[in-house]
Amino acid sequence: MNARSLTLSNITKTYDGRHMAADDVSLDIKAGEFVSFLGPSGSGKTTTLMMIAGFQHPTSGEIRLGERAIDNLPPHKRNIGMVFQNYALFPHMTVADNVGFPLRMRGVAKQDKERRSREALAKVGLQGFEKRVPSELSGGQQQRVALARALVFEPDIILLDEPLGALDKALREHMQVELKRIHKDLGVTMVYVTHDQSEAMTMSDRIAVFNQGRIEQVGTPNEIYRAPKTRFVACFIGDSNLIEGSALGGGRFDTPVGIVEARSSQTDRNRRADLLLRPEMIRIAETSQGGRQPLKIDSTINYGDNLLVIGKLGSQAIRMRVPGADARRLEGVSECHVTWRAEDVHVIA
Amino acid sequence: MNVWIRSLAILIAAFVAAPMFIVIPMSFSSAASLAFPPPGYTLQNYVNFFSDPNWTQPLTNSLLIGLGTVCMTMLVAVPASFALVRHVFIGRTVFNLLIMLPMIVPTIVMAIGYYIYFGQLRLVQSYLGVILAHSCIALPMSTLILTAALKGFDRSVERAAMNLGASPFTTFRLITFPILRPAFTVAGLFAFIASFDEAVIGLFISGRDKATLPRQMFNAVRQEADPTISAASSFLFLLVLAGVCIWLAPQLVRRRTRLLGQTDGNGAAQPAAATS
Amino acid sequence: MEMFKNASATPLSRRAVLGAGLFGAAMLASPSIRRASAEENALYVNTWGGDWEASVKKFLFEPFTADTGIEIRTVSPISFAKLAAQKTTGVYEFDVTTLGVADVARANGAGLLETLEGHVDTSKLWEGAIYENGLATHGFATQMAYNAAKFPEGLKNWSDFFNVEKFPGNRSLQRHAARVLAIALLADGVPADQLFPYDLDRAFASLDRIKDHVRVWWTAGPQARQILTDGEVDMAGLWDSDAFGAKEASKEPIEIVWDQAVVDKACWIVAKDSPRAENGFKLISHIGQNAEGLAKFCIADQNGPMNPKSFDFIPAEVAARMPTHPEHLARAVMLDGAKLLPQLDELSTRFESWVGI
Amino acid sequence: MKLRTSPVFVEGPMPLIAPAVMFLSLFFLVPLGYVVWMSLSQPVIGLQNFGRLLNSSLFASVLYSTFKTALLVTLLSLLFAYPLAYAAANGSKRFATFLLTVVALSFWTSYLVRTYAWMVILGNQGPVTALLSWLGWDPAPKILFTTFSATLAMTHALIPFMTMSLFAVMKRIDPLYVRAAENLGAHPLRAFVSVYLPLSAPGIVNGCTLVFITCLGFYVMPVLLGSPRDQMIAGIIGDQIEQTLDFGLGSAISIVLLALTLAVYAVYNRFFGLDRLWAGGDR
Repeated sequence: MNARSLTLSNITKTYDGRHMAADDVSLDIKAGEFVSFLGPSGSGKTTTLMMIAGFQHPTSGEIRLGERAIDNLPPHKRNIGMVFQNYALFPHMTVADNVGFPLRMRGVAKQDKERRSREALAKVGLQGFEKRVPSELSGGQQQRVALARALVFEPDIILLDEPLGALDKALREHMQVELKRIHKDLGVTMVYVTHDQSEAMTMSDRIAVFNQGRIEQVGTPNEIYRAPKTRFVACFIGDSNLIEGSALGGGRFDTPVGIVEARSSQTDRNRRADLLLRPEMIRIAETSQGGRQPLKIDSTINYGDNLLVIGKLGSQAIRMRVPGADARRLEGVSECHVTWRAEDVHVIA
Repeated sequence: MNVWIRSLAILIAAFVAAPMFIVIPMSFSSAASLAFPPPGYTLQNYVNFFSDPNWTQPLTNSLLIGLGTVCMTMLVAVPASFALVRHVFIGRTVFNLLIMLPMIVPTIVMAIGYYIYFGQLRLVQSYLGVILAHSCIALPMSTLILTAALKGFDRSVERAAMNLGASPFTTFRLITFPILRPAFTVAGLFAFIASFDEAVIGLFISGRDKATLPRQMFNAVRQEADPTISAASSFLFLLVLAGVCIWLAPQLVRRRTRLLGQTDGNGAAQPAAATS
Repeated sequence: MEMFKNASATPLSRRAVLGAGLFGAAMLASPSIRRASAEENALYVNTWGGDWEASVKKFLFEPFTADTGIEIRTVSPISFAKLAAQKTTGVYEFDVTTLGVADVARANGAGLLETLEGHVDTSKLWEGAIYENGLATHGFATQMAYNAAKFPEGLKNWSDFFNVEKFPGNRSLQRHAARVLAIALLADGVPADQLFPYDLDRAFASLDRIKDHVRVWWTAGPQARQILTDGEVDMAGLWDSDAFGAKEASKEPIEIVWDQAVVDKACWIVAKDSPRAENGFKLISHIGQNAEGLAKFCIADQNGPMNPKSFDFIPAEVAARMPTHPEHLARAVMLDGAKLLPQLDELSTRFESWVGI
Repeated sequence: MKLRTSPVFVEGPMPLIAPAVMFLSLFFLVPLGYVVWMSLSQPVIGLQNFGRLLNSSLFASVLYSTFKTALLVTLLSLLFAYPLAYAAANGSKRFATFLLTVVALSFWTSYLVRTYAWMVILGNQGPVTALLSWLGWDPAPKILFTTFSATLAMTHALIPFMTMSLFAVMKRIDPLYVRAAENLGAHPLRAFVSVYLPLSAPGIVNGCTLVFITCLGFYVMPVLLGSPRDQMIAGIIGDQIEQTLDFGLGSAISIVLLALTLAVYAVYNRFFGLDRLWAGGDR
């Protein structure tokens, strides 16, 4: 399949001239890459996707698919595959007709069309369902038909708009694996819109985090998780402790929990900064570390494989995740000493 | 439910339905008068209804005018309902009111307006004149039906079609129209019946050669005492009776199958879902 | 079709529309629909419908079609308003109609009629055949008929008809100002020779007495005949042919009163500017010369022919039934169009607003 | 102008609105305007036609009897339709289907067929008169061509309207409310009056408005079945065209009828909002 790159340059979109649905969005997606647009609802991720597909027009900016600017192309000439949130299967057509539809639009000969439709259905594991009507299929099956339909005409790029939102948890995880496999097998460029951070984390090569029409950060799941650039990204992805502090230089910060050492060392003196400390990076310590007070435990929630401890370190609220193996050590305990490594403390500029 | 309410409802239903059945025996009456029960029986009224040009011509006219009204109404109502449901624009409320207005203005008022206006346009006694007037009358209801259906229409299906390479026109032809066809059909049927049943405007502007069936029936009742009206009435009534029965039959069949399905076990109905 | 399972399809709607379409197509193809032949070879005539139309078709129109090849189609009922409206709208429902003497005078005054002079050869017609651009072919009477079972003592004249205390019951009269006002004045005791022009105030005062008892203002002869036959009304002022018809058809005994019958003449006219006026003139000439046809029509419909030659075809005992029979005529009142002419517009308007609002 | 092709169909609603606006302007607003113009200009420009109406005691009586009849028909059809709709909304599915089929049968049958049927039934040679004489009513009263026959036929014709308006609302009333009221100690009748009736009120208002307005402008049935003494307003409008050719007066009466109708709608709109009136979806 012919994968292509996608370039968004300074895309803005406004309906009323004041409120920005998309605000200066720029992004380079490499050919064959799997990129997720992650953000809360109303953050502009779907609007951006709709502009790529051609259902909405940027107020300004440029979209290029490969070498070609596509801003002036109507949706049906963009050759972009799309999987819709509710699948958008044609209720009055059979599965075969649904999958064959894009080929029909491209004037593919009947036999060729049928063969390719069959192959596409085989790729998603739906051999033998050709004669069915969408209403006779389960949600997961409809999802696969939608996927086969988006794949069958070998589009330059595939857009997926929260495609797994309507599925139950087990099926969703199964489909995540499926999608990843198909992406790997075909090597096609995929843009995946979701508001589920774990889905974005597990599937993406890179994640673009959207907030209020802007891209807050683009990066690999690891980068996004470990080194968020803004408070928003830090809070939206994963569980987090944000500790305010002022820089003392040399990577040291004065915070409500005492002097904290962090990974970064470039910070100027006295500048205020937010320190991110992921709950699972905090460990139980035998003794007081760095002159810190013990953590006062307010409550615990047992997740089985881990224990979430909610408490206070001085005046700072702290969440800590304790692996199952260590959880027993906290039974009947109202406070404990905690520790973490300096390289696990990330400074948000 | 309370047996009294049940009986009362049956009684009222009888009052609603029974009077119309009297036209059937009357249609076989050999007498020209309104005597009931008829003094004798004959098929003459039906022979007249299907052979006398004074009746066949209005029947044909009404069918043609009805079909013309369907076309004209849909040409206007379909775009209008898409605009109402899918667009936000200045004056939308006024536009909506304008479309509903023909339902508000009494028909007799419109009849006098058309009589004068179409007289000047030389559209009195023409198919076009009656079709235009009937389309105005039919427009509000047809638009209401279409907008209701459009509101429930999932637009992502259209987007999917365009995304898959269908031009806007092809999308309408292959996707939007087929999915909305039931609503289009019902809206068209309402337009047809609105025209086919309309008496007042037809009375004033349809005229000699383009007389509608309701006009002929009106005149038969008022002026000519033509017993053929009994056959015309029976014909129209039986048409409705058949229509209502055809509409009812699938419901009965469906209920029957549902009962059978329950005895067979629940799984049998949806084999597809089980394999996922 | 089964693909629509999830759409909210109503099976009726699709089938009904399809059915209607097919039916329409079938009707179009049906040979039973007679299309009028080329316009120049057709003529549209305004008639009273019912038996009147059947007779006029058989005895006056069919011979005309046989002689000229011009096909006649009929439109009913006769309406003065339609005649007037035609000229305004320019759309002609009919080319020829018949009017009573009052209406023909009024229409001629308003320029609604084509001039017959120069189009119809009057030399072949009888003396006084043409009246106000109309060919007066036959006389007909508006007379009283009543249900004798209800009123065994019997009604003798319009005064009795208007006497609601002595003869309670439902009445019907024609919605026609000139004839009804004559009746109202006669009922109020105005002698026949002093009837014209009408004393309108007196006439309406007289009418006021029976207004609440007139259940139907009839607008077509057959309608009047039916309501009397069916017993919807107990007495009516209606045309002699319909009175006779009701007497024949009714289960109740219907009595006909010839005294004070109001006799009017039917005049054939051609509507002004009608597109088929030439054919209309031909029809009028033809009727004027078809003495035998007129005789047969008059026999069938109980009218009195104006063409003297027609009496050659009418047996004496039949002529005795006719409203123009001297014995009847002596007891009747002839409408005088000439004397009424100045009043006609006023009396029509006043009568209509009296009936309606 | 942007050169970009649109997402769905056409850019902007103008091409979609235009046909309806043009069509309705030419073939609805203009003829309506003609009526207004005729009322003010025939035979001479001025308000004299309205003056004539104002001074006519007969017109006042026509208005009065039109209102009286419309009101009566509205109340009667409510009286008939309410139990029908109630039974359809609360009965078993089969019973409801039966009742609604009957209503649909009447609803779809042409007014003229129903008019003719009533002429036969109420006529002097008809079954009702026969029954009355058999019961010893002599002489049996004349029913046809009276205000009674027109009122009865109109009521019969409009029951389906009323039933559908009521049914649409009643179907949405949760039976739990009444059960709850009874559970809380209300007598069934009491529960009906204090719970069900108020909940069904929107249906009553909708149905009554629709029926009342339809009745105000009813032409066919009053003209064919009614009494000439007790004409309704639509009938006298027709007379002005068919009998007197007085277009000015006919138009003026039309304007009065239109104004009355609009007034009823305006009152409805003020309190309930017009959008809800046709939500039931009938003709």
